[in-house]
Amino acid sequence: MIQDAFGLIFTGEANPYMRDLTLSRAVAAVPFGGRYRVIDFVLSDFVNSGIRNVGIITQKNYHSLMDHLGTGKEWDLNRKREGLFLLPPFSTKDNTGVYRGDIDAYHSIMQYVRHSNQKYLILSGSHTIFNTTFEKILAQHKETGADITIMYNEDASFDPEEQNRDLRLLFDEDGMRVKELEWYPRYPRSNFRSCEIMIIDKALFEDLVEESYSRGGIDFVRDILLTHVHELNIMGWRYDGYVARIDSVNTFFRHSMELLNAPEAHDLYNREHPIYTKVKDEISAKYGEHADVHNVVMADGCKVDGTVENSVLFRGVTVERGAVVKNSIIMQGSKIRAGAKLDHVILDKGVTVTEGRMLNGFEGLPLVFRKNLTV
Amino acid sequence: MIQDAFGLIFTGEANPYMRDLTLSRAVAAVPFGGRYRVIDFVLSDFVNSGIRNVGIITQKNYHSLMDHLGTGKEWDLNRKREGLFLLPPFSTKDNTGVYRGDIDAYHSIMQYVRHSNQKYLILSGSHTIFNTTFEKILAQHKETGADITIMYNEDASFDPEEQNRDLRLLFDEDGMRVKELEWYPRYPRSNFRSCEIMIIDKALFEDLVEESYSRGGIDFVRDILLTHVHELNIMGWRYDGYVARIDSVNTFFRHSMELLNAPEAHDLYNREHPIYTKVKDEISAKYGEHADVHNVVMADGCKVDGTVENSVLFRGVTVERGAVVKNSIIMQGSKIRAGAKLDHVILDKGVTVTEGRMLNGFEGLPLVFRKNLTV
Amino acid sequence: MKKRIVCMLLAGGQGSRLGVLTSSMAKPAVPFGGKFRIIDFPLSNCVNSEIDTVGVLTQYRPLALNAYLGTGQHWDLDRNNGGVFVLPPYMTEHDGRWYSGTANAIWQNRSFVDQYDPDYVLILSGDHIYKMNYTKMLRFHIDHKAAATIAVLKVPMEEAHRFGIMNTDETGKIVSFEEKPKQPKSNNASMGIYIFDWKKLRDYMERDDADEKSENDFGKNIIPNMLNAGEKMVAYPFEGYWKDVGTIQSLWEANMDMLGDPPLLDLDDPSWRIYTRNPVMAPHYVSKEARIKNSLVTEGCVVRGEVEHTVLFCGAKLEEGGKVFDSVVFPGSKIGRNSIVHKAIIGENATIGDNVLIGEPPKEGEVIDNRLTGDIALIGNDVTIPDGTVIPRGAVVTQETLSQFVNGGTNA
Amino acid sequence: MKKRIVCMLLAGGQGSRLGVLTSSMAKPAVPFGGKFRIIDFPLSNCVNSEIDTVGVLTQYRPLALNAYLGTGQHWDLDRNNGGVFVLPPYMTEHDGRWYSGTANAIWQNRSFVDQYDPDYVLILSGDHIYKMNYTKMLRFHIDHKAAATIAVLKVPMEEAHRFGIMNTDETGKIVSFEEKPKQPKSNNASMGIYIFDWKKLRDYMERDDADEKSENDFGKNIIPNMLNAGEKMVAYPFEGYWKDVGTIQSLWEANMDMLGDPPLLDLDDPSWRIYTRNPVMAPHYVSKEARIKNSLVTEGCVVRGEVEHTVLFCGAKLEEGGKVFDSVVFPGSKIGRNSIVHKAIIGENATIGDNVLIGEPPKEGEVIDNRLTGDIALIGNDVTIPDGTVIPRGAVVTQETLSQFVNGGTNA
Repeated sequence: MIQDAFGLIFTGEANPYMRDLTLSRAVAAVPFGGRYRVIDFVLSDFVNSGIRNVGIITQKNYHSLMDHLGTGKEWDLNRKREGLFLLPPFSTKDNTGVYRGDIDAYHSIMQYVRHSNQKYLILSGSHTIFNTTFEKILAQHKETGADITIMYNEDASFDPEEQNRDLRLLFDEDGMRVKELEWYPRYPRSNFRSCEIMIIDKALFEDLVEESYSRGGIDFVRDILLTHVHELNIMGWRYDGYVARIDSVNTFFRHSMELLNAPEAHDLYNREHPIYTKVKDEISAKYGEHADVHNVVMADGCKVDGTVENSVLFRGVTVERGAVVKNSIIMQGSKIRAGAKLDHVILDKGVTVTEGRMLNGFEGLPLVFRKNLTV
Repeated sequence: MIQDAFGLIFTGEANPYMRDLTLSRAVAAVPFGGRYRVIDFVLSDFVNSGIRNVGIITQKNYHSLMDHLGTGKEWDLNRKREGLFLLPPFSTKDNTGVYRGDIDAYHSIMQYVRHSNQKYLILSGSHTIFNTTFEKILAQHKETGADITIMYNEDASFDPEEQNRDLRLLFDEDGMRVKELEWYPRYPRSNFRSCEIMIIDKALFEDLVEESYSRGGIDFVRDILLTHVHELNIMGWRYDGYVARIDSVNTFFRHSMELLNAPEAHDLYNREHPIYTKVKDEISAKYGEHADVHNVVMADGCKVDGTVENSVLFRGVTVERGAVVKNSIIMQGSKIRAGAKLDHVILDKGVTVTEGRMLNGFEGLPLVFRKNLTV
Repeated sequence: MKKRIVCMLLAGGQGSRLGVLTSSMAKPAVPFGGKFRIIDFPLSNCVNSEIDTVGVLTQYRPLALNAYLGTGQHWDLDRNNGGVFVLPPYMTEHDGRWYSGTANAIWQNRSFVDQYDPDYVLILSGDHIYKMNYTKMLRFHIDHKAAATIAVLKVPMEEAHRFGIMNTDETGKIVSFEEKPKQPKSNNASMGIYIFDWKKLRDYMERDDADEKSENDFGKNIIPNMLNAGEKMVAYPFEGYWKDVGTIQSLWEANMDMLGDPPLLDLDDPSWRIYTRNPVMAPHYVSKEARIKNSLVTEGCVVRGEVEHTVLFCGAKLEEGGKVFDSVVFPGSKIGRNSIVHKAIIGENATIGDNVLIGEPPKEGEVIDNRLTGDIALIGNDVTIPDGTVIPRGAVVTQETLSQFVNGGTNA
Repeated sequence: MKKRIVCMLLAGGQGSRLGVLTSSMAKPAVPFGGKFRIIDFPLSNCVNSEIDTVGVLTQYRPLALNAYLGTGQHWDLDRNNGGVFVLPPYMTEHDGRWYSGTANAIWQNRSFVDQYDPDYVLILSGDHIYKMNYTKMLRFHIDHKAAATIAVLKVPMEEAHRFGIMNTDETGKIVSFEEKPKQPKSNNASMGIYIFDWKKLRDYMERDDADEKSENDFGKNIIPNMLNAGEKMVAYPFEGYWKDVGTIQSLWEANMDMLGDPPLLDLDDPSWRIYTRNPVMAPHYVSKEARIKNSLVTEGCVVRGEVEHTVLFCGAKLEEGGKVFDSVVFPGSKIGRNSIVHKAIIGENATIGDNVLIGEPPKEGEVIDNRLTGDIALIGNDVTIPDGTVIPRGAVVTQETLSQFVNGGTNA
């Protein structure tokens, strides 16, 4: 268990590629995997590593996140000292309430960083999902004496239309020291992609941020890492487990489907490292007389009396008799009325699909229906 | 214990008459009485009445309040269902993040009102301090079948320069039904002043607010009560206990001094109805060899080795040897160094008065030193 | 600090009739309805009735119950003043005694109740499944100015002989009480739910404690004594689902009651949530080959076989080719490939191997001790059933009795 | 869920030497230092050392201790997994026994520890005042690959005979152990703080439990047995303030230690907070006539008289003309007009009338039983002293012994 590091999660604004899924929430608050939000994974990674001090930098649209995280009880982070700190944008004289970039945000919460008792800072983004603990990367960071250690994995996928905080690492011969970085590359020369996890000494972090802030720096990667890549001793730590990057509706859909079909995705449901999330006190899922369900991940509280195939059903979804749901992701509380037919569809929370309605998306182009819609 | 009412506390913005005391906080968050914030009193009144569902409408500058209230643990309001709801200004498309008036605010949190399970709404402001429970006013409200019942007391003080949400009630002959209201009167005809507590049926509240909002109404008192005073059945409920209105630096100072000299002010420290506040885990106050302390209210964590008279010391104040503090209010964590002399002074949190410094305010004109200043 | 009412929950002992299922926990911690434990029902009823102080009286494995209840947060019972406390019979320097009866359990813990100086005390049993608003019952108690109020349920006349029967006059006043009468005069069955004026109850318990012949039981001693003394006692009529789950058969039946459409008791009622300690598990997974009908399936389950009219608790696993009918599968149990389970209760963390048959008709000449179970096969907690075993209907399988089935077992 | 280390806190019994002060609570709940109770120290040390699972073993009034600890939130011990649990000796169907010794108390609760499957167990006493980082001690234990590590403090050689003395070689390995030796070989006194490998301790406790001659005590049995068996046991040297407050005199002294400038133990240390259940009380009030020097005064106090070199706990009241010197006044006690209290401990919620003199030299011929107190006058919890009573120094006043002072008392 890690005693000498604390965590800081930067939750950005909506991502345009996420379309209606981030209409009223940050990517961190997007539901994933049947009962979780995207942020649950990295937050549980922190908790499962023994880290008891985690700050979450929120921006506009943070209410959904605030509601989800609450007091941090579910993560056992509702502590008297330390625990979970929500760091919403301050509206003070210095600040208009919206950050220009992450350096802005880090600058404005530097007091929290300074007051934290731990030596090492684990900096995290909030659109990358994996289930691990940070003991090994921290141990490597200490052994190598690196200034910054970046967790990365090998990921050959690339779509220039859907890049989101795409940072790639090029190593020197020993394969560990980073000699070059690519940020939103048009023609990537590396498949080693940052998992949005960086370990850095807290004093160095403060130095780098404050120095850059004073010169108008905006983006931590662009204005600090890229600028100083040759002066800083940046190392990589390779992670070989399953990594899902929620960059766009398409990647969201693809990674959701991998929960059904790609055995390596079951990493995320690893029992040794449970993923904590907000408890809803739902009852067991109920299958009716006419239920016909195959290859499905389904959360508690669902009521199914129709056909469901190759789909992910979040909590409290109703599928009435005669309805057919295929290759779809149905979020919390949505209702599929009798006789409706869905294929390649993403329903956000609380959507109602009326009787007999047909909704068809396509491979690579799933249809998204926004929260609380009735179709 | 009240089962069928819920509470809604409107915390407004800074009050200009409060000068530097509301520089970075709402009036609700102003420290009062040695260890409390202004809002602790009305919030404890709710809790001591058995009310378990309380919403707090916050505006800009709500971080100090949020930090103080936390999860509501101290008020036993950290409940799974109901409990304490912080309702910060939403930045959604409808709304720019700042309320024009309380009707705006009520409109934007109407979902919370609708979802509350109780029939009656107890509406409260946040600059009036008293220690009571609401059983009797609610019982009267039910018995009389009033539309709205306003808690008031008799208060002859009046200063046109320091009016803050000054609402006065004029009754018809029976002395209970309100026949006229005065709002910021220039020449008040009544000494019966609203204590910022109103009981109203939640359905009526919704009607009145939504109707007024749709016609551009801004202020609940002006645009609803004053407009409808003849149509609505508005009753008064007289409270005879101690009431402190924190309208200005002067009233703040005067009411603080009453804790020392006016026996009726001891109402506020009534043991039967404890006032809950954020716990700080301070140790007992420590008196040194040279301490000379008379007529003082002092919280835990103070260290006193000087002279203190007719003063209120908040938690963790240090008064060094040879320092003299008279007729003053010293907030949390302030330090009075050796030999300094203070009279009629208000030190906000964390002020340091350097060695030998003399600071003199006057009766009716106390000097205020803002947070974290070194003088 | 003073409370108007305090609840004392008689969580009871080991539950010998449910013995195989209570090897690691007291009876109230027996799983129910896919996600719950029996004790979740009275606790949730308390919280929903705004009763925030509950003493749980248990003689059996208080540590495990303590660990389950934790700070009480899952039931919203982590209160600054009040909350939920497990109260085992503790030793004092001078003595210590096993709770000799239901009334004695309360008597031994009178100082717990006295701390809150309550006007009323609510006494509950820990092995009933129902939803009830105790505040309404309290209002009834107060309105009737009663010394004691007992909740009653109309049962079919022909079953009345199995219950404690309260005979009332037309105003609801109890005029006489008969425990399991052969010739019942009415069908108002006591539900084991009492509200007493605390001071009055304290007096009667004190006298009862001094009476060496007493069994220190509410039904046998306290209530008859109060009636004889002419105290005003009233029956509070309850309507709705209520089931004593103290036997294997009633436990199985009550689980099956949750499978109806609509179920006999709606567990998914937003106005009356049943709270529980939610396990931290992934959503359940249903494979391509699976087939599920008329069943409850809970998070953490993996279903690769066929499930019908069955309750699967969290983390239960069914492998390919396995079939489960009319059964209750407790948390963490695994059922192997091509095994068939029919009308059974599978205990917690049991492991059923491959090609096992459970609930088969007995073979010729085979004699099964099914006094506890009727025709329900019962597999104990943590039992491992080897591949190919045949377990006849009504059999009780524990680590101890397992050998008799394994040796005789043949692969179907 | 697995924990690396679990703490078992021996909160002990009624504390007969502090008897008068423990009429409603166990010894660890005795007030200390103005705001605290003794148990706050080991609990806060645990939390500050990142140990989040604590079993509190007590034989005496577990309910009151339970109520004090609540959900553990005041010590930040309201955890989803772990937290603080009161463990009284409970009855089982077959038996139940009073903890026969410190080791037996742990042994009876082994299943509590086993729930967390810890590698190590930390054993603490509940009646010591000190601040200590147990994580450092654990690191020492691990680094030394020890089976047991015992914290030791260097005491003055002339006092060593009052302690358990650990004789070590130059590497810190314990070579022998003597309980209160007449001729101490060293001055490494055991602080009653042990870390054991849980599996190893479990083995030794099991064997010890089977040994009918054993007193089931750590100091007398377990530690000597482990030493004899050649287990590697090391002494962890502690430096700093540490005080056993198991006697009236040491309790008084330790309170006085907090009045120094600087105090012998800094209770106001942001890096090592001592947590407690904060009473909900107003700030203290000092009247125009009051005079206070060299004292601790706590919220809820009202002081209208003279206070010097004294600790006033929350809610204590001193009326006009009253004087208190060199004393400890526990929560909720009242001292009337013109009463004088000198070198005394006033128990919780005691009421001292007007014109009372406490701590006076005994009158000629008066014989005071002061074996427990030396020259400290001791007023029990909840005792009411009538106006004009004279209580000599060293006297112990309880409701029972009060009459002997009241009758003989004269107004000064």
